[in-house]
Amino acid sequence: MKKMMNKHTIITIIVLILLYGSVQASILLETINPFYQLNLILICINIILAVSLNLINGFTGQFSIGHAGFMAIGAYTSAIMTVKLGQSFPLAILAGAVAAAIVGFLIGLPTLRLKGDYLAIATLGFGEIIKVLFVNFEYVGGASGFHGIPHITTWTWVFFIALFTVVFIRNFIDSSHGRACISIREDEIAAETMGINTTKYKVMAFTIGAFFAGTAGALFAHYFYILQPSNFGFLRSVDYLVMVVLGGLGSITGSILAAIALTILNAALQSVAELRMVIYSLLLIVIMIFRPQGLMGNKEFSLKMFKRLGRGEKHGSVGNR
Amino acid sequence: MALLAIGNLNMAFGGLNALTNFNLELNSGELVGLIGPNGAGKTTVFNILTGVYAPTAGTIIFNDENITGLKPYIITQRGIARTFQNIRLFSNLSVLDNVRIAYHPNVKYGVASAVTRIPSFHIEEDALTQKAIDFLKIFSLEDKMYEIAKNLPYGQQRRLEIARALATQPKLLLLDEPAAGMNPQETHDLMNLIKWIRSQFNLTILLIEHDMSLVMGACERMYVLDYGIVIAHGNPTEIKANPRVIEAYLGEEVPNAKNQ
Amino acid sequence: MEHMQIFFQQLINGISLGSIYALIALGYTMVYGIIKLINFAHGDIYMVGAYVGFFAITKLNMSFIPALVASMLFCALLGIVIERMAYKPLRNATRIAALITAIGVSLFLEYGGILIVSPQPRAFPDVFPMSKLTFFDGKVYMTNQQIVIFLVAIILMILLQYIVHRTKIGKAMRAVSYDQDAALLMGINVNTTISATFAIGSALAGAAGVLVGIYYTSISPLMGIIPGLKAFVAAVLGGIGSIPGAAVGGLLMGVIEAMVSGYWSSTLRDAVAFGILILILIIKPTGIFGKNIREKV
Amino acid sequence: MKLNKKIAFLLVLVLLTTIAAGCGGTKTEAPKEVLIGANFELSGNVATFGISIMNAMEMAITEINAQGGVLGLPLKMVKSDNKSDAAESTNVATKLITQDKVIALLGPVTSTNVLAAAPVAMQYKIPLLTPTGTAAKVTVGDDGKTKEYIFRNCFIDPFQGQVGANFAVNTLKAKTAALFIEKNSDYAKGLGEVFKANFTKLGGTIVSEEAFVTEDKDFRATLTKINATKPDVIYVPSYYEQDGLIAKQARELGYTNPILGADGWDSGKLLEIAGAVALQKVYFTNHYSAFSTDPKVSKFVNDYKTKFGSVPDALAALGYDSTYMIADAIKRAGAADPAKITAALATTKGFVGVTGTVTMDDKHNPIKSAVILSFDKDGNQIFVESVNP
Amino acid sequence: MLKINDINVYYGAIHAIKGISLEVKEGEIITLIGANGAGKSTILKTISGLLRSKTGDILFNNKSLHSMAAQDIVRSGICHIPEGRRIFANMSVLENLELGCFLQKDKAAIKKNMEHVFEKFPRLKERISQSAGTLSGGEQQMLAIGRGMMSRPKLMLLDEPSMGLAPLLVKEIFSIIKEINEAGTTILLVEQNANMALSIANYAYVLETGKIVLKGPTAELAESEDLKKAYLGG
Repeated sequence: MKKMMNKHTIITIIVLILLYGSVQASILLETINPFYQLNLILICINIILAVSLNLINGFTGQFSIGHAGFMAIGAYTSAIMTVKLGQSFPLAILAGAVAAAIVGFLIGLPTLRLKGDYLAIATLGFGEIIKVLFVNFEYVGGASGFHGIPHITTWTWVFFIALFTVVFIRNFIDSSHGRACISIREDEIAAETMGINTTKYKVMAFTIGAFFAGTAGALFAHYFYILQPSNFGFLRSVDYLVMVVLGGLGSITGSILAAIALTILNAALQSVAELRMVIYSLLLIVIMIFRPQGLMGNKEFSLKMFKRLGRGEKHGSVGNR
Repeated sequence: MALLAIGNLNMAFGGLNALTNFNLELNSGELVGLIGPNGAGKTTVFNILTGVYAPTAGTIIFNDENITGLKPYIITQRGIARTFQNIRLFSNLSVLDNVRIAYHPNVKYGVASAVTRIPSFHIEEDALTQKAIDFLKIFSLEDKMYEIAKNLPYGQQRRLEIARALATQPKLLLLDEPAAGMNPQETHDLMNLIKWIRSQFNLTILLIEHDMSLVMGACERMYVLDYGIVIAHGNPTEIKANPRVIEAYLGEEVPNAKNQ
Repeated sequence: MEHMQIFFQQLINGISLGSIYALIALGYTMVYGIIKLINFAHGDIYMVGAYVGFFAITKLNMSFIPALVASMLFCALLGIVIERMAYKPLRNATRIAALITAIGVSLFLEYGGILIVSPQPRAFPDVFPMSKLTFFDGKVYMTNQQIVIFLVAIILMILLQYIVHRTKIGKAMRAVSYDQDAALLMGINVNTTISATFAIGSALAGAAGVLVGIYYTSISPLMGIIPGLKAFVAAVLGGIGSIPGAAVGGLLMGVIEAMVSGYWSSTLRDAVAFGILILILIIKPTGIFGKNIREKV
Repeated sequence: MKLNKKIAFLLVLVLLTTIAAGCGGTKTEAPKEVLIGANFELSGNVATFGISIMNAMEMAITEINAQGGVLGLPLKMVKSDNKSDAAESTNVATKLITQDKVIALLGPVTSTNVLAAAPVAMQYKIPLLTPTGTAAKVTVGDDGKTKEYIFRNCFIDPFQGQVGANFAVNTLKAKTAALFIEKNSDYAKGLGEVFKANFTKLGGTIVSEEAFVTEDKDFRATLTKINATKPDVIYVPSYYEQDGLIAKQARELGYTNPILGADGWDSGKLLEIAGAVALQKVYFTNHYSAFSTDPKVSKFVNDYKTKFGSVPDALAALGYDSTYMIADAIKRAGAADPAKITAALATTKGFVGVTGTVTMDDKHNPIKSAVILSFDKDGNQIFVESVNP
Repeated sequence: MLKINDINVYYGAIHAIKGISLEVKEGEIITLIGANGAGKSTILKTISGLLRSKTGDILFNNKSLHSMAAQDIVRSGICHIPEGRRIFANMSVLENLELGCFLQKDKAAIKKNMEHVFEKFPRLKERISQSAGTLSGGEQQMLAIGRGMMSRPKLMLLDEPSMGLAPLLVKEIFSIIKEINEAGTTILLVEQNANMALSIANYAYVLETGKIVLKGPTAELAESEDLKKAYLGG
């Protein structure tokens, strides 16, 4: 325990409290512009999605592009819980997350035998199938959408759940189980000869990733009043994939930074609609050509990096442990 | 009693017979070489032994248990470890993590403990890390602990791969061309290291190697494989004098060679 | 007898749609065969092809064949430019980086297209007078357009088969996709060959675009997304990397879709298409004509 | 594992929050223009409609400002793209209201997106006028109460569906009908349900109910299936791109009976897509006829043609009218005050637009007459009959 | 004809070729022998441009190959017949041969070359339209050599032509190599089968872990005890 309570931990906790408090206070005092508030909430939801997708794509090395599908399952399940079954919000979030995790498990079991592009395409297919099934599911409004979802998600909810997600995945990664996942990314055959049941850990990472995508879906559903299957298409999955790749595969802080940056970029470009997607796509191409490993590579962002850069050192192994 | 007994192993890829009636026995504590020209089927033996391929026919008895066709991770947990011809390290991870991953099957804490960071997690994780560090000391890699594996010099990468394999606590270690790409000095050091780990860890070792000085100098016995068939086995002196071996390696004697 | 007629009508509908899928799938399969990249932008090249055909016919008053050729040439050029600018720098990067670049190129073509030609659908002019062949006492129809699509698709596939098997560049393409190093040793310029592959694949997509314009009369900048994905499924179905596979996969895909729509529900059609994709991937990832490749340990 | 990486990230967040809080400060300068927010589908799958409406609205704004604007100030439209996505519609509405401080909102186009944006307008008490959101629940909550700040300027589905069913039974003498419904469109689904209810009530039989999705281009398979049931009329209440294709493909497959549609059929592109032959015996309900001799209509049609090169469709006409309606309400409110504008919108009476004379009822739905249009041999729209509510 | 000056080649971290220099004179057969992993194939790959040396230079007829594209190296008259044959198994025998003279535009010359190849390997002519993947190992090796001959190279780099072949076939292949050489093509031969290689070559270099440990005229080397040592260890 004493290992955890070092100076950095204490500073982190203080900063977190300050951050949460200052935003919460300004919400209560109505000094924060609701549009910024909305984007802060969106940032937190996107962080959950990006970090959880990074567990699958970045850390375990399994190429998935169906994350929006799991998000949809979480969103719809939680909305059914609150709207149709009259359950409480926490229970609804949990139900959404668990439902997404179960589907993730069921999908992961057969498909994770596939590799690389093939897996990517299979997950893309699953994402689309989930979407089509919701279109044909009249109980939740079918294609026209699920209306009348209460507006319950608040800054407090998203902040703490995002924090929980980041801490959960960071702690998972920094344990023997997490290292087992990473070893699969590095070399699946070598991982097996180290005695690691690769199927188990691939499915585990996939299930955990789906769990948090479902959580994010539940938060999303209860913020935007309405759900529509077309919200959870291929392009939305690509949005999160881009966050993960842009931030760096295997970098939690990278995903967080990319989620923040892309959410802000999206908000900023709203008024130049016609150009927005063109700028976005060009940005993607240029970044991939000049920095295919993403902004952070598989490194974690830390203040030490600045210090080292200041001293003109190379940051060979910063934070990578 | 033999630690490992391979009986009448056959392996066919498509129509090609990579191994034909391959038999091999290893006694506890032996250091045995498996040699032969390129494409003779040596690595195939390793791949079948570690479960990467399932054999077409034949049985593998290890430690009185039939392990034929088991999954690789289970075979590792039964006590067979290996290294690879073309080093397969977890190249973006630190040296320490490479070894810590090898300890994974022995880890007792679950995902929940890992995520919640309860005290027992820290206790076990610290113990595990300490064990890994101690291990690295044996291989004089402790000062490179936080180095990323792919940044190590080649010789050290080889050593790390062996260290990592040993960390799975095997009874039998399979080394696939450990000296490939090494200079004579490194090869010499490696030879000593192999001999030393055998006694230190009470190991049985099966070695594939092209560097004959290493094989001849280290192994008590050796099997020579050519076209998937064992053409000879015996001690180094016998092997060196065996005409079939010389032919397999140097080709048929051409009597009129000097007439050129 | 009624049922038989409906069945044949669905078969004709499916084959027409399938011919278009097949033409698009061929490009996917060729590009994947040679550089192992899922070229997500391929469906959008097909869209560009439709627009080039549209402008060639309406603004330059070309007739069908010249417009088709113009569209194919333009798309071939576009394919080369995309390959050189976006994909070539990433040839040694990770697959995921290449795939994201492809998605980027796809979005760029779609929304760049919206900027240039507006998102409004355009109505493709009638190139052929409406008439049709009828069978079974006039109960089963095949329209002019369907016949043209089918014929053009067949001709192009024969032409492709000829290029790939009889010409020098075709042989180079096959050699590079089989073994890049060995091809280098033959003195084959690998970069040129890859560009040629993109050019031919894109030209086929361009042709498919013009055919679709004639068939559906309506074209829009986002029209490439769905057929692009479906054609990819068709390519996987046939065995990605295999040219006959793409042709058969495309036709099969079209027929399956028509049957699902005709006998079940058209809203489940996409789910069935992707369901087939996943089943194929899990049961026989190499598709109908693909070959197995073992990972070397 | 060091946690300081997280500190850095949090610093960024704090920074962001500070900026956010800073920008949130109120501006107190005198207004130089009257701001209206436009929340439209400018990208994504229904961008076609959003951009079409946007064009007509910008034309209207230019005209209004040329005539001196409102309240002595120019009218300015702040446009934002909701990507044809419900969540983004909420997002955009929030931005327009809280960031740009608009006093009224126009859009979105589709009922779904209006439903997503409506709670935001309700929360901040800003009037929202959708030119085209036809679903009944857009302006009326689940509790049956009218949503105070939400208005529309189009028929609701029940009205148009009923007009269509009556026309099918009384004028076309249809006994059997097939429904071909766009599954992911509230508009089409709503119309389909109402048509079905009324058609059955009037003694007709629905022999086939099929669906498609917006992205579809090939309807032949389903049409073959519908054709086999031999309906007297097919009801296709969608938008012109699909409608045109459906008409064309249905005719190719040998279907010769009437096809009935709704206002989504109204577009200059329809003729190009379907061709005149396919449009014979096609009827649709609409807000107005672009070929009307009314000078107001012909001026609008001519101006639009000059500017954009095509005949304005019903969506464009509704967008154009909605802009004038908001301007009218602001003038009548006499102040750039959302509450007063809301009150003025609610009491709109006898507002004359290109789509007819509008009076707002107590459910915030416009009361206006519908027309039924068809096509002549060359594919030009012809007036069939006019129906009053 | 070919001069290699002190080249160093790396595979990632592995220093595969450590400062090797050698020379091939016109009309000769030069052989590189040595155990597996000694770096023989690496040298051939560096000559034909599949790999690039970090330092040092390779001169062919006094022209540096170092920064030449692989297809230009082929054009200058070097043909590399790689280890494991690397024939295009998905194509017919004829197509494989046609690819061998990919850069040749003169149809008559191609026809002549092909006749020449069929003269040497009548068995290929019998299987002309057969898919190359269905050939036996020996036939595949013949095809690989035949394919190489199609470009009429001045210098032929041959990598392990005896690999995986039965002894009788090995003899046949080697006699053909000798014939090709006698017809005027210079040959750089890499072989594990040292005795066989020594029997046809004029001069040999023995490699061990990326270095030349022994060199000399083949007649001398065949007698040398050191050779056996290099293979079977001391």
